[in-house]
Amino acid sequence: MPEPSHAAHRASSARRRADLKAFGPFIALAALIVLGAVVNPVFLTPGNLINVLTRTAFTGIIAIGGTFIITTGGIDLSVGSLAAFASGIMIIVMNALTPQGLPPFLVVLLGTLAVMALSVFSGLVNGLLITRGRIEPFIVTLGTMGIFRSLVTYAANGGTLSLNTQIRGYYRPVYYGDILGITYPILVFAVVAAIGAIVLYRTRFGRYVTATGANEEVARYSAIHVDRIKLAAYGLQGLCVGLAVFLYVPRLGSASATTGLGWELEAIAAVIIGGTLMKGGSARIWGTVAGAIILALIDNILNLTGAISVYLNSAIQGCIIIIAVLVQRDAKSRP
Amino acid sequence: MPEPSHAAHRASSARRRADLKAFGPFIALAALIVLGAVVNPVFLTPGNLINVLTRTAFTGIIAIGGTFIITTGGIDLSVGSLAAFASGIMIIVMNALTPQGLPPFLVVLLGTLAVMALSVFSGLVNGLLITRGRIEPFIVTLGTMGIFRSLVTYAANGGTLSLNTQIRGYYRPVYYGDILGITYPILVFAVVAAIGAIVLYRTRFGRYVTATGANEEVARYSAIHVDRIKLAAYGLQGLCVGLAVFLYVPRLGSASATTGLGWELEAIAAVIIGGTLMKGGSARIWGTVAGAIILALIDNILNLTGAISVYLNSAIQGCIIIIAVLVQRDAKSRP
Amino acid sequence: GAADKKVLGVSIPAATHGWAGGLNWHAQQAKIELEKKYPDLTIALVTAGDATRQANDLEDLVQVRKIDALVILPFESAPLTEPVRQVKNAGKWVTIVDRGLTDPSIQDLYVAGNNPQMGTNSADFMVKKLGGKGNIVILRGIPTVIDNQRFDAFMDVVKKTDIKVLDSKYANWNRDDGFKVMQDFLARFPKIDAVWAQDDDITLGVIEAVKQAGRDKDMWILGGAGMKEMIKRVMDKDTLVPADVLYPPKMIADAMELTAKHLMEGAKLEKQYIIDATLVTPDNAKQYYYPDSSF
Amino acid sequence: MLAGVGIAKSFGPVQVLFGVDFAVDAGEVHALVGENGAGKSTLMKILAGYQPASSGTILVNGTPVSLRNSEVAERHGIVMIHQEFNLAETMTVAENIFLGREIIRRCLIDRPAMRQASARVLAELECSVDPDARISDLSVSEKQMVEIAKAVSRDVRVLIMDEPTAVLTGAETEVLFRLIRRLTTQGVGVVYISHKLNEVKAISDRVTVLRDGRLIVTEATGAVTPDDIARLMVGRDMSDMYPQQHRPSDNAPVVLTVEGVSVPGWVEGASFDLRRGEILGFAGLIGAGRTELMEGVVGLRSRSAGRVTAGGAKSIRSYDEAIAAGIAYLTEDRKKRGLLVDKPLTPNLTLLALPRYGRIFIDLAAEREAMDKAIDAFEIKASDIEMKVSSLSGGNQQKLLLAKIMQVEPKILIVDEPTRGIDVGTKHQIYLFLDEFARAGGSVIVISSEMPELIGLAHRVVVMREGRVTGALTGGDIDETNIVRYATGLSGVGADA
Ligand SMILES: Nc1ncnc2c1ncn2[C@@H]1O[C@H](COP(=O)(O)OP(=O)(O)OP(=O)(O)O)[C@@H](O)[C@H]1O
Ligand SMILES: Nc1ncnc2c1ncn2[C@@H]1O[C@H](COP(=O)(O)OP(=O)(O)OP(=O)(O)O)[C@@H](O)[C@H]1O
Ligand SMILES: [Mg+2]
Ligand SMILES: [Mg+2]
Repeated sequence: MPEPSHAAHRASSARRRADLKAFGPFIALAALIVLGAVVNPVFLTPGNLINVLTRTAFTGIIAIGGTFIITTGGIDLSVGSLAAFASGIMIIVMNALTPQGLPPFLVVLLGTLAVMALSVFSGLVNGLLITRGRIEPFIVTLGTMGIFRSLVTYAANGGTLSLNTQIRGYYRPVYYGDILGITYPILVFAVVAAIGAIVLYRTRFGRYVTATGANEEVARYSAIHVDRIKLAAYGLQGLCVGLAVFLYVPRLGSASATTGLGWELEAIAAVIIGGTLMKGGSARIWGTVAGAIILALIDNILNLTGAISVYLNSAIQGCIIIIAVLVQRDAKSRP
Repeated sequence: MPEPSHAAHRASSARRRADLKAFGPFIALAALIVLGAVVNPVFLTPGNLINVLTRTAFTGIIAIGGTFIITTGGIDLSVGSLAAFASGIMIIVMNALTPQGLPPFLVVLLGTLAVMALSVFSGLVNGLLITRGRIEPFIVTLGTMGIFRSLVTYAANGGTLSLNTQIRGYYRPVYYGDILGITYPILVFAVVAAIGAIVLYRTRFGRYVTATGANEEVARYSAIHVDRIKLAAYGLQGLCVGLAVFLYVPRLGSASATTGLGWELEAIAAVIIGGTLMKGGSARIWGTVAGAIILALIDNILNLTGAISVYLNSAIQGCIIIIAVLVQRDAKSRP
Repeated sequence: GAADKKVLGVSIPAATHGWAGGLNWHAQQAKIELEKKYPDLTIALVTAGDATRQANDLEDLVQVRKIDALVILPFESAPLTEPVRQVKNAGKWVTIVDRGLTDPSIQDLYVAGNNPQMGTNSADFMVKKLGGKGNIVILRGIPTVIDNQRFDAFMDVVKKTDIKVLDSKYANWNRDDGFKVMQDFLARFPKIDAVWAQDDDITLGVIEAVKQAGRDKDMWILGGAGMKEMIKRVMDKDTLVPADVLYPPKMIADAMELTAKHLMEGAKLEKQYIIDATLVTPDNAKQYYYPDSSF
Repeated sequence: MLAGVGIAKSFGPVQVLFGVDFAVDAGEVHALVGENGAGKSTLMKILAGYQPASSGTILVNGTPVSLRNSEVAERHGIVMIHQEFNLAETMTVAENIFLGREIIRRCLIDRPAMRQASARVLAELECSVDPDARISDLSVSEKQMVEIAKAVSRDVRVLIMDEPTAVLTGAETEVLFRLIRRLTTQGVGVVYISHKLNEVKAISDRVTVLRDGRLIVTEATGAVTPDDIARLMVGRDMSDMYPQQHRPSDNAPVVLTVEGVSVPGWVEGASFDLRRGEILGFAGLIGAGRTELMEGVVGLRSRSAGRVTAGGAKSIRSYDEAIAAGIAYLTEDRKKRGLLVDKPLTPNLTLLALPRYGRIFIDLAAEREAMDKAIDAFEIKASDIEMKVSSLSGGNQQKLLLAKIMQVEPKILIVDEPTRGIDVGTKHQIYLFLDEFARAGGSVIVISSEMPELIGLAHRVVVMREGRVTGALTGGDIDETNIVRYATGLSGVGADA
């Protein structure tokens, strides 16, 4: 091989390896789509795919925030509870504002602002307990997970908080509406993912998030305010939860103690399936997107067929998750 | 300060700090006991304390295994589901054996052996997927968590598996019996903790577990078979689940889809509250014991008072967990 | 011909506790029987772990399973009202089971369990047996509307008597939690005359705790739902479990049968079938005992 | 005893070793020298079973063996001390020393025995580290001593040392040499990798020079001078090692004033100042607290007392403020505090100076350009710009770290062991670089454990001992005897009576 091309060849082969790694989740996703199409041809109809993607938006958006958290080396178990709590508060706020004779637009806007403020604040509380309190993120968010869920239960008096039907009618299109067939939640999800990718890969903050997770001490010696970065990441996670709630409330129009149950595990799973490292320092936003879609597709595919005992649903789910990750590991180790 | 003592002082102060750190969970435990006594004098009666400790045994024993897992830098979310699955299989096995006319002792023994084999095997499956499959422990055990729970639901046909009443009568004392007022589960828990401490602190295996979690590369360079150590740790976790199941089944004599729900989070929380580092490499078995008891006491104290809205139970729980850990962090940072 | 082939969608909560397990069992049983009875009928049975997932399932049933009719036992009423309306708007027959939607105009058929009645019947029995006075403790389910309905109806009756409710705590329709909470109640209250456990899963745990404390002669327990073990105890005149209040998970099978009948035979149906929360006593226990059921 | 014949090694398409022959005999010290990235560490890792060779044969006592892993190598008595630390930070010194071969009594680990044995080895190394101390609480030099203790406490027949003295001071190096001599009399073969050529001259019997992955020569050490070795290494004549000293004028303005700084547990009331254009050396034995003092000065460690001012009136309290005041600090612990070893070169280079690459968005093109410049300016040898830092040779990592610090264009440069692991040729360039930096009006503080470095480079040397400044030397007073007197407490503040 002539000398000059040597270096070029080297670089490209390394890049190729990295690419394959990044493709892992997408390969798994493709495999799953093929599986779905085989199980039931209806799977590939636009109607079905749009439905699935629209649903994915909630946990998907939360998982984008989760990618930041996990990249800093943290974890957030409280997102599902926070979503429930924030939904409850949003409904209470909007229900309280409706009789005031405000235009519905304003009611929704104020409700949304309330939810955003609350979610970001809650995220920051998590962040502060972790950075100031020096407590393991797992414990802090396990604690706040219980706290948020309790608060929504309390606010709903153990029952359900339902959105005023009048305002609901106005607010409904936020979930069900679409532009050229693409529903708003899908659009928002796509935009959030794109912004997430830009923030993580192209901004200083994103670089600092990665550095913090890769080696906190090195980050500190590089004049990075590790604590502030972590705090901001938890705030960002809160923001993402707020956005998800904004899309979620018009769908079911209610909140209760069971709202958002298990979203935290789903979000974390999406992040990890996407190839972000649990130990921090390495992030893959688009992988997370693929991960979230993979999880939603598994549910969908299980609903496509009546061949499996309903008792075994989570077993199949578990198996597919593990296989999906095995597939990508395999893809990675190939040269 | 006289010169020669300079370095010595530094070293001893570091050691003192380490000691206080180890005491953290016990200080939190003591504080909680005082709180309990204030809330309701019944709290301190031997009857109540024995009840609580006996209940602690299941998650406590599982958390001892969890301490090993977390020390290697792993996590196991499947323990609660595995406990349910193993309980179910144990009941099926014993129910099948009873009509054969075997002596009850033998029936229980065979059931126990089956459970141990199953649990260890399941733990090893987790371990193999993690070490051979190179998949994040979080994903593997999230998957098997769904699988095990599905399997018990399937085995129970969605309902309940109940132990044959005849064998139940014989087996019952394993949970309810006592020696000098100390119930068997408490004794077993104590023994498991002691063995855990000896294994972790005084055997080669324990040392390797710590080294693996502290720095896998270094461990590998020290001729430690990191994968085998991890595998063994997951096997050990399985063994602990098996033991917990052995104590649990005689309590209610049944297993269903709800058995062991949430035990995984409880076990992990116990480990972390006890002072073991989530990132691995540093273990505190006795801290884990304290952590498990702290969690059980919180429940107990909440049940002993009617002053708090039931809706807020988990909020109080969450707050106490966070405060308990804050207390120890504080104790630590004092010179 | 193909035109006669019909699909009936059934959406129920996953088997995450005893009663729901019974529900699953009966639904699967009914699926097998109905599919045998009507060769042209396919039943698409899906289960969900929470309200959001159930809403997802509804979309999938309409979109990919192309159902003609839906039988649903909603996880919760309010959140599923809108998703079910979507199904209705897609032109499907809708049968609601147990938990009424917030907008009853959506349903074509309502097969109702009666949660308030369950609370009332339980309270009436308790008042009668206690002679209008005494100390009781309550173990509640999980914080949901159903639980509130039962609890509020119960309290409405009890409030008017001299019965003292010492305390109530959630036991999450879970036998382990029932055991735990009851142990602590027993430690806390030296005199308890009766326990309202509201659910037979919880009752199982309560019984063990009471027995362990050796206070099984001092109090009795009223559960609910009609678990076969409990019906058996009532039948055997167990003093610890003198009665049970029915809340049969079999209602799902009834609803499926009715809907299938309408779908395949065009049978005319009432708008509403109410399944009473019958009080089971030793006198009538035999007729509610299904030893083969998983619940 | 141990020999490699025709050892070649490639990482992917990059070949780093080309058919190298290397042998070490019983009882000899065989030095291995070469430029940064020449392949020394790689060769030794192959001979110690940590990496497989692409081709070639390894012989132990004349018989070909397959060293599948380090365990097998250790069974042959081959033990290696790595250039980068291989210690489990959360574990204690004794636990690390015996990791993988714990002393077992009645099925349990015999902790007292291990503690005693560790204390014994450490005492032999005249190292005062407590066997129960956690590794994370140790300084780099102490860690290095633990590494050495860990190696020599094994049943060793061939001991490979990859730059053991890079972070050691003269005194400790002496102790190490005594140990090496004792080992060789017991028939142990020692491979000694170092960039300190006078050490090589002093301790070794034979010397092998490696250049660009090729064997240049193996010679008896007696037959060559350090200058010869340097010439063989870099392939050209070496000019004078240290640049011509220029003294900054006495009335040059003071740019940094440090008054009574105390870092709890480490430093007590240290004061000094730094002038414009000055190169100020800091000398002291291991544990003198120089690192901690400087970290306290720049705000990376909390101070219990003292003021640090640089021009302005406000005392510098945080690293931010220090950076804003034009101060940059190069850490001595590059693996733990200096570089993100799992990341590529570019993000590492710009991490400290990232605000210069955009307020919010990072200018990737500018970053790439800076990387290219740094590679040229600091001669960083990387086969692929996308490779992880951990795949760089030790010396090249150090160059990258230096480049990273320079990205903020500091006016005051505080460098802690700046030439750790740097080859002679590059060292010379770094000296030139520091000198030019000072000439151009910058000021430099150099902490170094290499006495000649301080003497050759610094205009003034401050000496520390046990957390206190014991004296300052200027001009002709800067020599080894004086420094050692102050460093050991024979002269200066708090001198032992
Ligand atoms: N894992 C790896 N992947 C790719 N290249 C590597 C890897 N390890 C080492 N190299 C390359 O091999 C070459 C030789 O490195 P080595 O560490 O052996 O040098 P060295 O002689 O020890 O240098 P130094 O004096 O700086 O320590 C370097 O160019 C380095 O980048
Ligand atoms: N985290 C720590 N906890 C306790 N003691 C420490 C810690 N870090 C360092 N020390 C001690 O502080 C003292 C000073 O540290 P250090 O050896 O880095 O000083 P130095 O003058 O920079 O020496 P060196 O030449 O090694 O750089 C040492 O005795 C060391 O044991
Ligand atoms: Mg090297
Ligand atoms: Mg130092």
